[in-house]
Amino acid sequence: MAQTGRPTQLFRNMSAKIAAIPMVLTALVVFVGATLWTVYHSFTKSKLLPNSKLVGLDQYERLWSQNRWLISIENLAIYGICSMIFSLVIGFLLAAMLDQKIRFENTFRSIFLYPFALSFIVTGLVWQWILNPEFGIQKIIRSLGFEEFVFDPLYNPDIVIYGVLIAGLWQGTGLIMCLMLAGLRGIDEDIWKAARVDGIPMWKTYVFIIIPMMRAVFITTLVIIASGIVKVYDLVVAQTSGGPGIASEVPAKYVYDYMFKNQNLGQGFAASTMMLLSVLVIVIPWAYLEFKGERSRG
Amino acid sequence: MKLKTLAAALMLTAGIPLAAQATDLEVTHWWTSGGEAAAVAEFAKAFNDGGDKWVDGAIAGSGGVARPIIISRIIGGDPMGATQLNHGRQAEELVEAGLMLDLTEIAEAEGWRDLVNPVRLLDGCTVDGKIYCVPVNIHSPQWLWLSHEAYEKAGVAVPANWDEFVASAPKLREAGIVPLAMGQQSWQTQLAFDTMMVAVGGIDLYKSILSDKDAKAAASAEATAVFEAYAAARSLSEGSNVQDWNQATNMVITAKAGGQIMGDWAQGEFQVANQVAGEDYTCLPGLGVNEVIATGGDAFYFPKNDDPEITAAQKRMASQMISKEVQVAFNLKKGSLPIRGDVDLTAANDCMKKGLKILADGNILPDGVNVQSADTQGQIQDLMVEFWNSTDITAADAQKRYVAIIEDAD
Amino acid sequence: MENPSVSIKHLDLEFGSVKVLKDLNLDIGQGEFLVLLGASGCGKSTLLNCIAGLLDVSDGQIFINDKNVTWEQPSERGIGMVFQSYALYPQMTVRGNLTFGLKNAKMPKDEIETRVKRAAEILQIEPLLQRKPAALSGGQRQRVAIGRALVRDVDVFLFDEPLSNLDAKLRADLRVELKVLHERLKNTMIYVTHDQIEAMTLADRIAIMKDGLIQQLDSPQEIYNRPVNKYVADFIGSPAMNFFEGEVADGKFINGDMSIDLSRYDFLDESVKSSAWFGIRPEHILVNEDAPFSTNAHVDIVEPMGSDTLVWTKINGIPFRFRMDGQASVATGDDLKIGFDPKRASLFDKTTELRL
Amino acid sequence: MADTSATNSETTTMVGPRGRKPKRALSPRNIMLYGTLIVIAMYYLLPLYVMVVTSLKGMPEIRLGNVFSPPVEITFEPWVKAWSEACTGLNCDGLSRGFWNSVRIMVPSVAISILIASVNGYALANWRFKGANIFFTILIFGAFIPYQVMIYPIVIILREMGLYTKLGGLVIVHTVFGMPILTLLFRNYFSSVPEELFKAARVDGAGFWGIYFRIMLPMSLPIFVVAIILQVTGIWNDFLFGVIYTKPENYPMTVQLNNIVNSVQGVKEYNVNMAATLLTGLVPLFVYFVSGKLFVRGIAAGAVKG
Repeated sequence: MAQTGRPTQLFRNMSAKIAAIPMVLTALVVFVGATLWTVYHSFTKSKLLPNSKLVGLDQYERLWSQNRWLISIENLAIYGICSMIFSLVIGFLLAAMLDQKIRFENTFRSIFLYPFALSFIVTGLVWQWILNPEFGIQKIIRSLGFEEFVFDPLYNPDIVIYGVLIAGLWQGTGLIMCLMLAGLRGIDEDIWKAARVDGIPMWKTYVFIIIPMMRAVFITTLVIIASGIVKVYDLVVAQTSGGPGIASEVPAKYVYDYMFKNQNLGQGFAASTMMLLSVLVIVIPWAYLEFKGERSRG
Repeated sequence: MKLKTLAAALMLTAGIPLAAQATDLEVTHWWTSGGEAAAVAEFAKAFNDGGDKWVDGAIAGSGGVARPIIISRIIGGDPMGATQLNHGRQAEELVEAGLMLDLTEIAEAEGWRDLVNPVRLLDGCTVDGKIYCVPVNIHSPQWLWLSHEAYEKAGVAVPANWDEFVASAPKLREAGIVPLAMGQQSWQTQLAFDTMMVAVGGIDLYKSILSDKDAKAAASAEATAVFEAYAAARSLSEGSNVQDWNQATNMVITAKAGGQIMGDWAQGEFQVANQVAGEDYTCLPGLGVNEVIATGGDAFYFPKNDDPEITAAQKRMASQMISKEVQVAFNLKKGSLPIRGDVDLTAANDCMKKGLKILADGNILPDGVNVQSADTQGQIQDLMVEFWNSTDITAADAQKRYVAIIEDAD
Repeated sequence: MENPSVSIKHLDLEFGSVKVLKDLNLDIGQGEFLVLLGASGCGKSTLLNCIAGLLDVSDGQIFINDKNVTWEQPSERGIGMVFQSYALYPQMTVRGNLTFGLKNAKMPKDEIETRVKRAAEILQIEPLLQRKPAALSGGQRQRVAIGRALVRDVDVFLFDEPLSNLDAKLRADLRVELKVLHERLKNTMIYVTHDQIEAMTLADRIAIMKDGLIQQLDSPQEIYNRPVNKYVADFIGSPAMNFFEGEVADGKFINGDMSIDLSRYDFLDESVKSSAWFGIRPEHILVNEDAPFSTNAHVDIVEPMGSDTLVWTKINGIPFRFRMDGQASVATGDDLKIGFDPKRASLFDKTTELRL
Repeated sequence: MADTSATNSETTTMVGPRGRKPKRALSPRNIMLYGTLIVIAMYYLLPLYVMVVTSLKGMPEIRLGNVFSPPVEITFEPWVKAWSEACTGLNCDGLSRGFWNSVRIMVPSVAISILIASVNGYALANWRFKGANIFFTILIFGAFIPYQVMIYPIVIILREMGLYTKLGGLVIVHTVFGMPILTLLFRNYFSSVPEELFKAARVDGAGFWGIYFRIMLPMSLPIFVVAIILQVTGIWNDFLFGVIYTKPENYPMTVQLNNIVNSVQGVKEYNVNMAATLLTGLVPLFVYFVSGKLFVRGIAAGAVKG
């Protein structure tokens, strides 16, 4: 038996390795290769076409002196933090409410989740229409007799990002609710019983026992929300086009506009590299914790 | 397949002219409003009549949306047959990268240099002495469009210049009319600013800032006056919650707004709405103050292609676009001025005639789109749209930032 | 029963149209260890949950220490509960698990400390107090789960199959520990299990349940020796009781040409005459000894188990098993003389399956 | 003790609380709970309602009324217009063209991306090989990289492959960007399949593909349904890739929707816009409502375990 020629390291699990080729290519060529390419070119003076005229940190200096970029960053921060908090809180509360053995659970769940099936373009257009002060909510409240009522988030630079947030939450919380509900359902019935026997009020059970037990669910959910926030481009484009003025600009749009519209690739690359950097700042500590945890578990 | 070859062979032997060889050319452009679409249809009709096929690749939204798509396709190795681009700085790098078809041959054969008026338009198409695009029209952004109906309602006379316009604004407000319609897209606010620079600051200021990129001029007292006037105009547009320029134009057409600062392409919209210049609306070039127009305009580029048949068709399209009949048909619909001085425009309306006269008098300016890089333009647009929408920013602040952009301009 | 610790009166429980518990009555004495035994789906866990207040009853009443707790919250019933899956709070240390309920009830700190100390000492989990449940073995977790009930300092402990998730050896160890615990604490304990060994070893009384009804409530001995019906007889004892079908008449049980004299059997009613089941436990078979009833048997299969040996044969064509000493030398094909004392047998009515 | 279940309770009268604890249907808790749920449900339903009523109104009615008022005169004109007449530039064939483009993009993209990701997830879960985790980690990190960082290099890659603006190129892009989440989904699901099953199959001599097709595939219908739902909605709803990596004749429905809504000719026709918006949303909505239950079940099985 020992002489039958042990397959070499390379050919062990050959099929599995072949099956993983698309993943390896994607990981190396697109995710690593393309990213490095972009990062490298962010130090160049590329305009309409990429070139290799290195200019050091010029693009970054300019980037951080741009009011529009600062506003974009601020908007992303507001949108990101709010949507993380609100979708987790709302999603969890909805899930907890649906978990109370209520009637029509399926109906409610379907209602909360359906917007997730719709695109950001659709979402943006619908909410643009509802928030339209001439036809939408503002007009209705006014027609009820509150003549001075003002609700025009899409036309008020100070709050426009919250107008986008309303639409974003409408689209996304259903999924969070579903994830949370699945997490809640995965919790051992006996834990609830034990807590009841211990006389722990429901809210305390949720806060001190259930939520800590759902750590994995929360992390998955945060991952999903975070990658959703990165995508927040279509929604802004459809709903406000970055307006009024530049009040609802987001970094993704800055990148796109500079790369293509303003024909300043270097600036676009620099901005996208900054986006990448801020993502890494969040992701690396998380990944470190995750993987460390996995090692000690395994 | 065989039948087709046979048919082709037969046609060749029968001596049917080469032009009859049908080639599909995809043409991308961002002319999607009513008036614009009607104008494009003229190009398509002419091209199709010649036996070829115009495959329309309209991209909605402003040029800002469409240009990236067009450019990335050219760079991405899937060029369209022809595409609209503002000539000048935008296409410069594409030309330098050798991605555009050299039209010098037909241009010389047809004597474009003599036809095109003003000849400066052709300069925008020229790189290193070679011609790479066909200018198709002259567009001037410096117009104020006024609704007669709105002024009737408000009970004031239709203003004859910017100062009168500003003075009449309170009356319009009283009548529940927004004095100045303004779309929210950033290029519109920039257009209004450039226009006011001509009107308030004067032609020299405009030239030194835009063409010569003179930061000192941008910081001058004259420029400060422009910024102040611009800041004052902000309040006039309160209540105009529209995005697109043609929606803003529509506010003027329906007398919801008193006026709009917009390029002469707005005329197409008035035409589609069956409005008559001088009766239903008034147009004031240079805001009625300095009657000059910038000779910007649209041009068509023909990305290089390996297929000789397509190259031939591209050349056919190029020479068609510049031909007399097509120029007249197109520009009447578009509301723009033709690029050749030798065409008959008796059908032109009041506004167009004003434009033609200014053109004939030579009161022309270069257009920002043609002299500034897209990068600089983008920055100015960002500044202007932010300024317009947020009253927190003072005119002085905005000027300071503007000066910085001009200093950095390349 | 005077002063029962837990008293259940006319308890009904329905899930929709399914009746899970049917007019159930049960009194449990102070300090008694009562085991609810039955196959899965018999309603034993449901009954326990009703006592705990984790399920709302449809009808009837529950008293704990003479207090009507039918509508009380679980925490107000004076009970502690231990679950099959331990149900420890995974994010808290052992100490946290023990104290969470007490802290929540706003108990003074030193009182909590005393109780935790006592429980930890009783269960020998002092070294584990700072660990989290994930770092404990199954047995340790179960001890902590018991500890959580213990610190509540209540009179009634409820156990819901607490040992089912453990391996066989650990289960046997903990069983003994539980018994010791009960001896020491003298609390009322209600214990749900499907394992008859646990039931037999731990219980003062066993309640055997089937289809939401208590079949028999008695001491383990009584249940073993005098099962009230065929179900109980069949359920208790391993290997299970042998059964013959036949007729009871004139003090005899007749199956085909086999006749068993029942004069030594303790009838509930001597005059009975009916079709019946005759049952005898495998361990009550005497081999090659004189017995009131005996017959010859041909050995079909031998299953040696070390401590004893299980032998399969046929009597009157009916499969029959009996237990022999582990050291007995017997092999397939042997012919043996086997017999038993009908006094140790059980007779059940053919139709009602009740004991005769 | 011989008497069985009988107790002395017969003698005591049943005093005090008995039976089910009375609960009022309108208890404060229920009012709060259902009240909140209904209010939130209305918030979620509102936009759908607005889309539907707006799309059934004529323009004059829209100008007079508000977005919430039901249509007085129901007209299907906007729907017809949105589907077959609305113009982008000279092309006045409505959304129908975009619809079929989307179908042509979606079907191969969904099939290929799921096929690759499922095999991949299976290899990662059951056939761990050296270095697999490194690539998987990169892949998961990739899900966080803003698309904008990669858009431009991908244009170059596709150009070199000769697939730029071709449907095939877009399929590749969708496969690549769908890979992280799908692989995660499948890996987690396959990890939850009992190891014994896998070992038993190996002992029986089944190889990589044998186990995949004969054991894993038949067991994982729910997760495939989830993946299909995620991909169908994701790809159907994609805008950015559609606009960058295709040309106008291949534009998917979302891009065309944006074009139709944004190419205003004269007045904005809100009713046509809303009809077009609804039409674009119909496919994912249909998929969602048909498979709603499986969707949730599948999420529970795969996504959460991560």
